[in-house]
Amino acid sequence: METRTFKVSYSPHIHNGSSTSKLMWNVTLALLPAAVISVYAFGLNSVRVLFLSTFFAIFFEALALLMRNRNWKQCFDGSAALTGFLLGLTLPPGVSNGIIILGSFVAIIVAKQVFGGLGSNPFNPALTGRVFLLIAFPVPMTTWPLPRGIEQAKQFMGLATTKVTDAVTAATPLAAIKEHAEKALPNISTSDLFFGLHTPGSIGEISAIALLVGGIYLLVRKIITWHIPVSAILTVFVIAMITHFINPAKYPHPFFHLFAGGLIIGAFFMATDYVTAPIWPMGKIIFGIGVGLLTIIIRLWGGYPEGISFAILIMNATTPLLDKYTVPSPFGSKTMRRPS
Amino acid sequence: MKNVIHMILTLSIISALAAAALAIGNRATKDAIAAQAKLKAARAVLKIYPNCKKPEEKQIKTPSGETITAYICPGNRVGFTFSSKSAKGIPRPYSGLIKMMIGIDKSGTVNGVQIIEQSETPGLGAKIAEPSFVNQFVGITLEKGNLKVKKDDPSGMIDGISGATISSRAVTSMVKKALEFYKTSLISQIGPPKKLSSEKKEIIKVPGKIKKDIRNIIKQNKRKRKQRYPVPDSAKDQMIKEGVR
Amino acid sequence: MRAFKEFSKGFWRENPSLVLLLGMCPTLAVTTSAFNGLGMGLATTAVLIGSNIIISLIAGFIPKKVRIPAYIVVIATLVTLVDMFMAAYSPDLHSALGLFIPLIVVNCIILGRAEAFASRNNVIYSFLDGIGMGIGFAVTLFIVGSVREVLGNGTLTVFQYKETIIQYVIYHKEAVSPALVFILAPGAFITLGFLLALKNYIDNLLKAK
Amino acid sequence: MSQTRTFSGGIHPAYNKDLTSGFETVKMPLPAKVTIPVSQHIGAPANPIVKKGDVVKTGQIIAEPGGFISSTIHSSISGKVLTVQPEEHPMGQKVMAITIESDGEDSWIDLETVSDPFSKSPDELKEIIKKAGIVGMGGATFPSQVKISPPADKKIEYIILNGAECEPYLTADHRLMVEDPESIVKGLEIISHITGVKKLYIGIEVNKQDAIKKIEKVLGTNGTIVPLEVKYPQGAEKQLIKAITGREVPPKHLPMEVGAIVFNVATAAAIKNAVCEGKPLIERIVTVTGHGVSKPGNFMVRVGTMVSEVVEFSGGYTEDAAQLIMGGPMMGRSVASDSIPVIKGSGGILVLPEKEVLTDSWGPCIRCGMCLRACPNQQNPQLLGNLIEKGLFSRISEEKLEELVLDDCFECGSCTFVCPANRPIVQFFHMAKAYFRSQKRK
Repeated sequence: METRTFKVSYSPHIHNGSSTSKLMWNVTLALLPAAVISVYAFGLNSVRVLFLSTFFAIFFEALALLMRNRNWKQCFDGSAALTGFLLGLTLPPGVSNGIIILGSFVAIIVAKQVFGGLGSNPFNPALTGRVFLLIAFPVPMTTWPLPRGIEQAKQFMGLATTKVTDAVTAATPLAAIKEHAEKALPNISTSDLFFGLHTPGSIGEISAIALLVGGIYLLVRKIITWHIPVSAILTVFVIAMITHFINPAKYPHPFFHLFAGGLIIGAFFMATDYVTAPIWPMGKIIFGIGVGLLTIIIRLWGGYPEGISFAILIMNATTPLLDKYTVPSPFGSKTMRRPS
Repeated sequence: MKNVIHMILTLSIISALAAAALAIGNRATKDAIAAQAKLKAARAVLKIYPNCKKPEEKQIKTPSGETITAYICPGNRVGFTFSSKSAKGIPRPYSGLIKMMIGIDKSGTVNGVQIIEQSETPGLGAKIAEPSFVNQFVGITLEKGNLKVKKDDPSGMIDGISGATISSRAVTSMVKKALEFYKTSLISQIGPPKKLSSEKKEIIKVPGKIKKDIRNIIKQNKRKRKQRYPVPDSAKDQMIKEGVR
Repeated sequence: MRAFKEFSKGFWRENPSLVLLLGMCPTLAVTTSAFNGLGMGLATTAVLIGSNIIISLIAGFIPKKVRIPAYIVVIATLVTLVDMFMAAYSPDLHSALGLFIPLIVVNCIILGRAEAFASRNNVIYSFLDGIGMGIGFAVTLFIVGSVREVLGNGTLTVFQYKETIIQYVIYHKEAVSPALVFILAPGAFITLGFLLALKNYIDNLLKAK
Repeated sequence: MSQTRTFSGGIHPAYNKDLTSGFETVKMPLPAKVTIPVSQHIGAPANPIVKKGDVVKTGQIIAEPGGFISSTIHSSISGKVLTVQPEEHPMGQKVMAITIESDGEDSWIDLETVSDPFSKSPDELKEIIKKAGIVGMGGATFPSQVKISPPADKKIEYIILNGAECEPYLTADHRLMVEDPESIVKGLEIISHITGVKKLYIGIEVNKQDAIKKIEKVLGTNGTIVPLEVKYPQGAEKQLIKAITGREVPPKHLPMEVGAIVFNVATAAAIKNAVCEGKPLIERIVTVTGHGVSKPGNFMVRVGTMVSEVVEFSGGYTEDAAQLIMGGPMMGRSVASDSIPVIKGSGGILVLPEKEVLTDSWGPCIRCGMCLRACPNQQNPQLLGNLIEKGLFSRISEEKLEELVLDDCFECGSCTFVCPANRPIVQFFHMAKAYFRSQKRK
């Protein structure tokens, strides 16, 4: 009998088959409904933005990996693509190509690779990119073309760029409320916000229902847990309800705050970013409440009409602390008699 | 003990020398610093009225009680500084204080506006100091035209700076208040118009470049008006049009 | 030979901003345009040279225990003088640099050089050290200011005195919208961070040779 | 049947138990030669008392316990001692082992059978168990006579038999419960007699319905069968106690701290064999399974038989067999060669084909928190894994370590199983533990 040698590896010898890139692509998949709605609403323009942001995110990731002497093929692991895709979804549909590319650069190089790449970045890269652009280019980043449906998309074929600059612009619902709530409030219907076919806004944030579909998919697949989205949305809802009861003419009803702006995409897809969110359940709940609180404070009393990006980035800074102070007691330590 | 005395002595000598040096420095620069402060205002007047080389100066009081200098130029034209705190009812600027030099002639027409001090966001609100914005006020009176930013009131005459509505609104309101102040109280403070023999019609020479600027702005505004405000087709569009961005 | 070494070390090897990371407050706060950076750098240089000379002269007479207060008095006097002269003869720069002129008093470069160098070396070396460090600081501020101004405003102001302004328009704001963030505070951090990275990168290249 | 019970955390791997769970245990013919290591248990190795050339009988003691926590070793066949020298051991390293050549007779020593074990005093029974070399057969191989004699100040309330067998693939305990429930129950009663504890429980995962029914029939009202949720690591001692009694064993403490003692069902059966029939522990059921063997099955194997022979007997390897694992896929140990003996704790021999062997490349931690949810101990595999990977563990102080409860990790592998970045977290823990042990020794 001949002697066989066997491969040696450490236990366990089986695996559930999950992988980082599968997770990332799943999140990207969950964002697709929102992307489809945006293409319906903004036409080829949104395809342009999403393609450029995603493509250049992957490109910069490969570049950075090369410069860091890593395997550049890791740029296809889905994390860069997800960052780029998320960034694209937070931009207004009319922004110019240069701005998109700069956003991808900041997101991947400045916010992620400079800190050590995947798993090491303290702040959400896509949001860092977006906030950088918002501060750098306030005018283009707050110019919102009106969504004009599929008919317009047909017209855009062939001469998308010239049409883009001529697009009709308008205020986002949140900006309109911020300027003069009394005049604007009666004109905005919640169902428009919910389905998102008529309201101006960022590419990915207009349709609440599409985002909810994606968010529920993530919850069902257990890719994210309920703690962050539920606590963030609930906080916004409760505070919006209180202010609405105090002065209904000035403060919109809670559902308005839920479906307008980027609360849903932020709470489900950005605040839950693994790398930058706390990992323990209690920390996640505190994190979510913080995000909700800061969002609604900025919306109601801050200088900007929308505050979810800032809220998430600020809370990202608290993640290490939350991780440290919310560790649940390990198995059996409750039984342990403490000598004191 | 000897050490302590040594220390005290050393520090005293050094402080005394420093005080002496500062006194000399202060004397050397005092006049120049005072001149600079005046020069700044005078230069702004000169920009509005290029041939008002030697204006008559008069101390006047603003509605909020501060004392400012009015520069009275030939032709009964007055330049005076006006800040965002000089009158009540001016909306707060985005950050800090805005101070401007405004030139008004006896018919109550704005001849020019110069921003002397401001601390608005660079690149956004700071654009209020650029000619393309302030030259919009040239020729405006209280009676004709609606002194409001278009974003707040579609019939307004002033094109706000995009992304800096708050700053534009503050300046527009300042001009309005300055005109009101001119009418209600400034004229009485500076006394009746002097009749000078040399005074006939003084032609204000607008430098060629500014002329060109103004022409361009007018052109641009015409184009913008076309694009920005389409005919609304529903109540919602009406709302959106009035909205901010 | 040593004289040259003391003079040139501030340019690169011991650059106050990029290596010693001293004087971050003016580096970040006033470099909104190239000329503001340069002006701040030159004002600091003037104070630095003056303080280095005076302190190297008087260091021998000052008791150890009161040396810091004595240095501070000297530096504060020099700064106040610079402040007054700048207000008198370059009011635009003075208003742009604003609060940061008096703050030169607490700029770590000056006290740091006084304590670490001038009090232990003779006048000539202290003078050369001050001039070298000052130029290194001014050039760094000028570079930070240039990058920020070009990226954030599209212009490059190299000189400004009374009515004379030398300003190059790098690109037109109407055609390419500049990245405002560079004029704002975060832009200063980003710019300085990239400059630091660039310097370390070059150093590594030189070391590899 | 009452509701199924469980603990929090844990994972649901593919069980693959139907490969062998339906096959009755086959008694393997006597091997021509056995190699019996003197260290088959936790604690000090036993001291050999035979030398080269001695003739031994089946069941004869060939090594005496080497300390308080140690166990007796017996010859598993009759024949002549060939060598007493270090040999390859399933746990790696070379360990002193006694090789015996079979004479083919299998002539036993005189067995002392006891018809009524309950007439004997607990101390006598303990001595029998010690003599018989019984150790925990679930894999931990803790000497049973030690476990059964708790210190006087600890009050024991529960005796729990572990029939969970949560490791995927393995079915040795399952077959034992189906085929010989009487021995298990008898063993349980003997343990109850020794310790004087009346609360008896048998925990069985609900995917073994046939075993539950059989045991229930034999057990009657003497004890309680607790159906457990099918989840890994349900059979881990502390998790089992939590599931059955609701009590959590504190970190760094033994189960007796909360008044419970846990035995594997196979251990209970071995105790019964030792007490009633006088048979020492010289054979056990081994599951040979995996897609790398052509005919998986359960075999009654004498201790010391070579793994290669067991696999040969079951039908041999398939062409693409690539990985040999002693034990289950979660906690078993991958070995390079199959010329190693079966020992008392070997419940399974798992052979994986090429395509099922995992890649060993791994990526950075993305902090997804999957490992935290999987950890049955609610520990912090994510943080600890990262610290250890970056070499920071040498800077963690002893107190910090105590707080992080690294010692309490029993390397169940749940965290690594779920890690999307494929990080070898268990391996990190293993390394860190070894490091701290060496530090303590200094």
